[in-house]
Amino acid sequence: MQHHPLASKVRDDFPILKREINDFPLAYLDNAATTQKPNCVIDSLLDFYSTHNSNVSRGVYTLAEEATEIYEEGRESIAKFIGATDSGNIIFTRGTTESINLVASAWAQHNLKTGDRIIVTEMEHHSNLVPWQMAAQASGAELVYWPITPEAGSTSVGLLELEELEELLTDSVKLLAVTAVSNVLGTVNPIAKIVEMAHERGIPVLVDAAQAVARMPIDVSGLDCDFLAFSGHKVYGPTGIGVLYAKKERLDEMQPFQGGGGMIRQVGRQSSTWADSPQKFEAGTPPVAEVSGLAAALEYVSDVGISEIQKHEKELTAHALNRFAEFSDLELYGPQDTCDRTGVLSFNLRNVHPHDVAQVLDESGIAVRAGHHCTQILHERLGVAASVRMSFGIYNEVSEIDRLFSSLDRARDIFLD
Amino acid sequence: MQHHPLASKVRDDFPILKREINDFPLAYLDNAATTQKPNCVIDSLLDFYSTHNSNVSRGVYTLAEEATEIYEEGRESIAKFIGATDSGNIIFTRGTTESINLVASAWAQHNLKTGDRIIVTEMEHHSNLVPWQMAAQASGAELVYWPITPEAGSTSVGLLELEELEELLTDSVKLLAVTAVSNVLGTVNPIAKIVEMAHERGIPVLVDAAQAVARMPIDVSGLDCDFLAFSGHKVYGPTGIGVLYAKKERLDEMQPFQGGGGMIRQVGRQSSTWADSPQKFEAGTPPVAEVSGLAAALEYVSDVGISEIQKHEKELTAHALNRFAEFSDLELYGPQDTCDRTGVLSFNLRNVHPHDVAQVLDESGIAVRAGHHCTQILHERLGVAASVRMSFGIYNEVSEIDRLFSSLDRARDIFLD
Amino acid sequence: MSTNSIYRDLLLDHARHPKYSGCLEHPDLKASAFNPLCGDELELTLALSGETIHDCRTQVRGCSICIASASMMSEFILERTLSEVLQISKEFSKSLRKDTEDIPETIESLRPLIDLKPHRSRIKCMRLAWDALEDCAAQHQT
Amino acid sequence: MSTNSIYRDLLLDHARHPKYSGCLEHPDLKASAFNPLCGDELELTLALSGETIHDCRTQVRGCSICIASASMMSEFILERTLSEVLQISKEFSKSLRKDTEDIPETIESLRPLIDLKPHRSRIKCMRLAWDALEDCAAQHQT
Ligand SMILES: Cc1ncc(COP(=O)(O)O)c(C=O)c1O
Ligand SMILES: Cc1ncc(COP(=O)(O)O)c(C=O)c1O
Repeated sequence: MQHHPLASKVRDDFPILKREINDFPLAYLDNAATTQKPNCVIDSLLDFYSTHNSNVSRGVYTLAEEATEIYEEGRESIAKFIGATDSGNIIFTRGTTESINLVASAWAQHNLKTGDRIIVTEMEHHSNLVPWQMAAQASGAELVYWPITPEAGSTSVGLLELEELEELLTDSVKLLAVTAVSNVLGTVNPIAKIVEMAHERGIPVLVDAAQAVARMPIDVSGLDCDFLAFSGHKVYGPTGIGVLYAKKERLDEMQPFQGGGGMIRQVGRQSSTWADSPQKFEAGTPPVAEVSGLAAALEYVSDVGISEIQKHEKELTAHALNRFAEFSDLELYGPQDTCDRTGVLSFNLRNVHPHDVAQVLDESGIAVRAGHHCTQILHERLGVAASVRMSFGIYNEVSEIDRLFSSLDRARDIFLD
Repeated sequence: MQHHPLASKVRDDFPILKREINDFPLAYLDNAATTQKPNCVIDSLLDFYSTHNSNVSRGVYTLAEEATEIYEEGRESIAKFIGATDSGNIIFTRGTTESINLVASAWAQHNLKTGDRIIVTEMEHHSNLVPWQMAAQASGAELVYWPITPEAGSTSVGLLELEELEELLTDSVKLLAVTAVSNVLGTVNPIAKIVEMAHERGIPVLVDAAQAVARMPIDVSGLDCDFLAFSGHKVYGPTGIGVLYAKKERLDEMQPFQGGGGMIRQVGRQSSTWADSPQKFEAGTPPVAEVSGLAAALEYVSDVGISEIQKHEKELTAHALNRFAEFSDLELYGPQDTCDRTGVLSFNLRNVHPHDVAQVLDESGIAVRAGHHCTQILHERLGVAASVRMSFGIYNEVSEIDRLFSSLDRARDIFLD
Repeated sequence: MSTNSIYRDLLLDHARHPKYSGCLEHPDLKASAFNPLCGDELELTLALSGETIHDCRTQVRGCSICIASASMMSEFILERTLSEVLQISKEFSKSLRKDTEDIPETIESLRPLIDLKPHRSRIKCMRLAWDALEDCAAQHQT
Repeated sequence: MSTNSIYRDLLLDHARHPKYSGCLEHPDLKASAFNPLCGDELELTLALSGETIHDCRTQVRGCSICIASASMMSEFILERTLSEVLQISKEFSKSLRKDTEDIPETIESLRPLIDLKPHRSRIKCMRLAWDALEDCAAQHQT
């Protein structure tokens, strides 16, 4: 068995990887859905709850000071991780979905009117589509779809072409919302170029970085994007925590999101005034323990090294692409070239339903996802209802990919006689 | 030192209570802000992340099945804890604040029009005021305040009187939002009676149970309330998790809250259809680990026994009330009788700012909160900008209350010459 | 590498060669069911004589378990009355609950499906055809 | 029971007997500051001759640290120009940051406050008067 140096270095940090599933060692290949947690993240939760737990911001006693410090230092380290110059641009949410809803509700709804357009792409996750549909319906705006490159089998599958964008960028466009990495095709989109083109026409850009943040360096200052959203649980951090980065100019245009404790300045009987950003957007007791866990996760990722992670993922992806090429009954979606994509690979085994494939793989301890992966528009475009998806994390090994391909033989045996 | 049997039984379950603050053992008396976590809650997080972690609902592999089971069983045990007959009435949120915002946005905004009224009380937390202000402003409705009983020093301070409510319940009232327990006055409101009166006029009632859930039995079926909200972190559970209970009839009237993965049925290019409740209201990856932690917390509370907890809290409260009676320079807000109140006691030391009191108490290891406790309207009514608050949990002891009163002497020494 | 599979012969037989697959041209009742988690769809068409189902077809886009379940259901419901099969559907539902242990004799023939109930994510696959059936029955009642 | 307290004599002197407390009747500049966390409020009134602050008053509803800080600030800013005190305010701000270690000599007299900076929740109390001052300076510039 071939062990990649990175994976073998980090595997011991992840307690869950010691599990056996149906008498096989767990091969966890569903990292696009959620990643596993290293000990340092679990320990940071444990440490918070057993040593510092208290509510933040409003207490003068020692524990409250400590919790507030953990919370605000978390904000700072997250800002640093994504290249934001000021932690005031970091809003904590529950996850990518809530981050995007926050923008749709606190910003877009107040800035859209009948006839306005929002550009989205055909490869967006429902979480980067439905909030815009809701904002559009409330305001009379409409969604415009930036199509992906056509024809399965052509050399450029599942890419976004900038010439197409050029055509779509009309005066009525008020926002462009695009994912940095497709959670199905694995496509890595040219975000910097996209932002540049949109900004030339004064159009703000929201980047869905849910899949990107664990796989490549993110630099919001360099990208100059207006909004960027991601989830803690997809970058080796805990559930229940997400991040919205918003530029100062956009923050200033935003109305409050939810109302309640912590986001107010003064409360009157019929109306109130708001705290400054980012508190203005963080009503209620925040997920303090989760922020501590996320900060630990990002520190872990930095220690491992984002460029190491990219290299590792590229190797795994290249290996998987080679293996796919061996089988004519496997249809792989998305770019075939490691330059255009990352380690999220969706496919179908001809004449076998994805559920059945995933079930058979599970019988050999291999965890992959089957379904539409919250991308019904994309799957419609691909002409299938569902697909099987494998997606890599820093602990995955080439041997696990090989186990998957062997187990596909079992699926063939069972379902195709 | 007098040890209450309950406190001495449970103290060892809470690792943080071993801390020393400024060379004194921690006396944690800020339980209304957030409670400490027993080992079983911390362990459930640890166990989830090191053994079962994966995304829920959409995976067929073993880990995903396990995580989904933990999540949905959590929903069931929470339903049971509050007396809901069906787990489908339980929506997971980030906390009380988000639960109330959910109702304000997904229900109230669609059911309110100009001239409609929402009854709130003068003792509400900002989280049960500001969302209604926002919904009212969006729809042209207005807030009507149910006043608390007047005159500091009168025998009935800080109570809600049902005769007053009678007058307020006019045809234009579309919702009554009331807290079960005041987070400042400690008042226990007659919720069952309130719901009954409102329902006689067909007016739905939302109960803010943030302070109640750790202090008294909750039975939504018996209460017959329409909505009930609480936070995990105030009932010995983790941060980042809250609950909204909603009646079937109300759920059927509700529009989606946030858009995204998991809450859809079918996504079209311009519009989508929604999943059934409760999924319809839970967009994005849910806080699975936190649900597991909350379920563990509620199991812990049930094991300790809610009636034991009530008894313990009553004893502590009675003791504190007696101590307050000793000092003429302490002004205690709220009911003076343990029948009307619970263990949340806010006060001021004459001529010393609450911040300074809390700071001096911290110097003796005593954690209390100073400020307006997210109740500016109430503090205005009390005629002060801020107050000091002590609030009890199951691990507090009479001796800790005595330590607080001794330390107040130090505050007198320092600030009053 | 060999493991026990949940895919047993009877189930696979039904999945590979589903009974009563397709659509009736002039059905008395018709309903579809949809699984939002995976996008699977099923259409059920029924022909009645009186209260009795005398013909049925299912058109399935779904996994082997969904197809097998539809096929087994079709065999089961033919020549039974709507109220009978509604009762069966409820019993089947109940037997799929985690805490149910005994399988009533009436639905003994559905055991190959019920045996899969530890796989909670597949319950919806098994139920899809029956959900459509319940929908048909509801239409008939109103 | 005895402990060291953060409340030292100098601070308490200022808190008990704040200098320049009250309001000027005909101020040249006036600003208030508010701490949303505790509801504390402060109003600063300044009298100028040219660019120089020749009189000032603060009206404070706040804690001892807030009062002491306003009192110390008042002593400090008298007979200085607006641009000088703005500079001082920035230095004070900087010295309150967690990672700052050295205190510039210019603000040495504010050390009793700066020493409290480990208590992060009290920073806003210390800054309230200075925030009002910065507001006054900003008004003057425009
Ligand atoms: C009565 C009451 N309602 C609502 C809240 C808000 O709860 P959370 O901050 O957990 O959303 C609190 C606690 O702060 C409270 O005491
Ligand atoms: C590209 C993309 N966007 C958004 C999301 C939503 O993230 P979450 O469910 O954590 O809110 C996901 C993950 O499911 C994703 O892959």
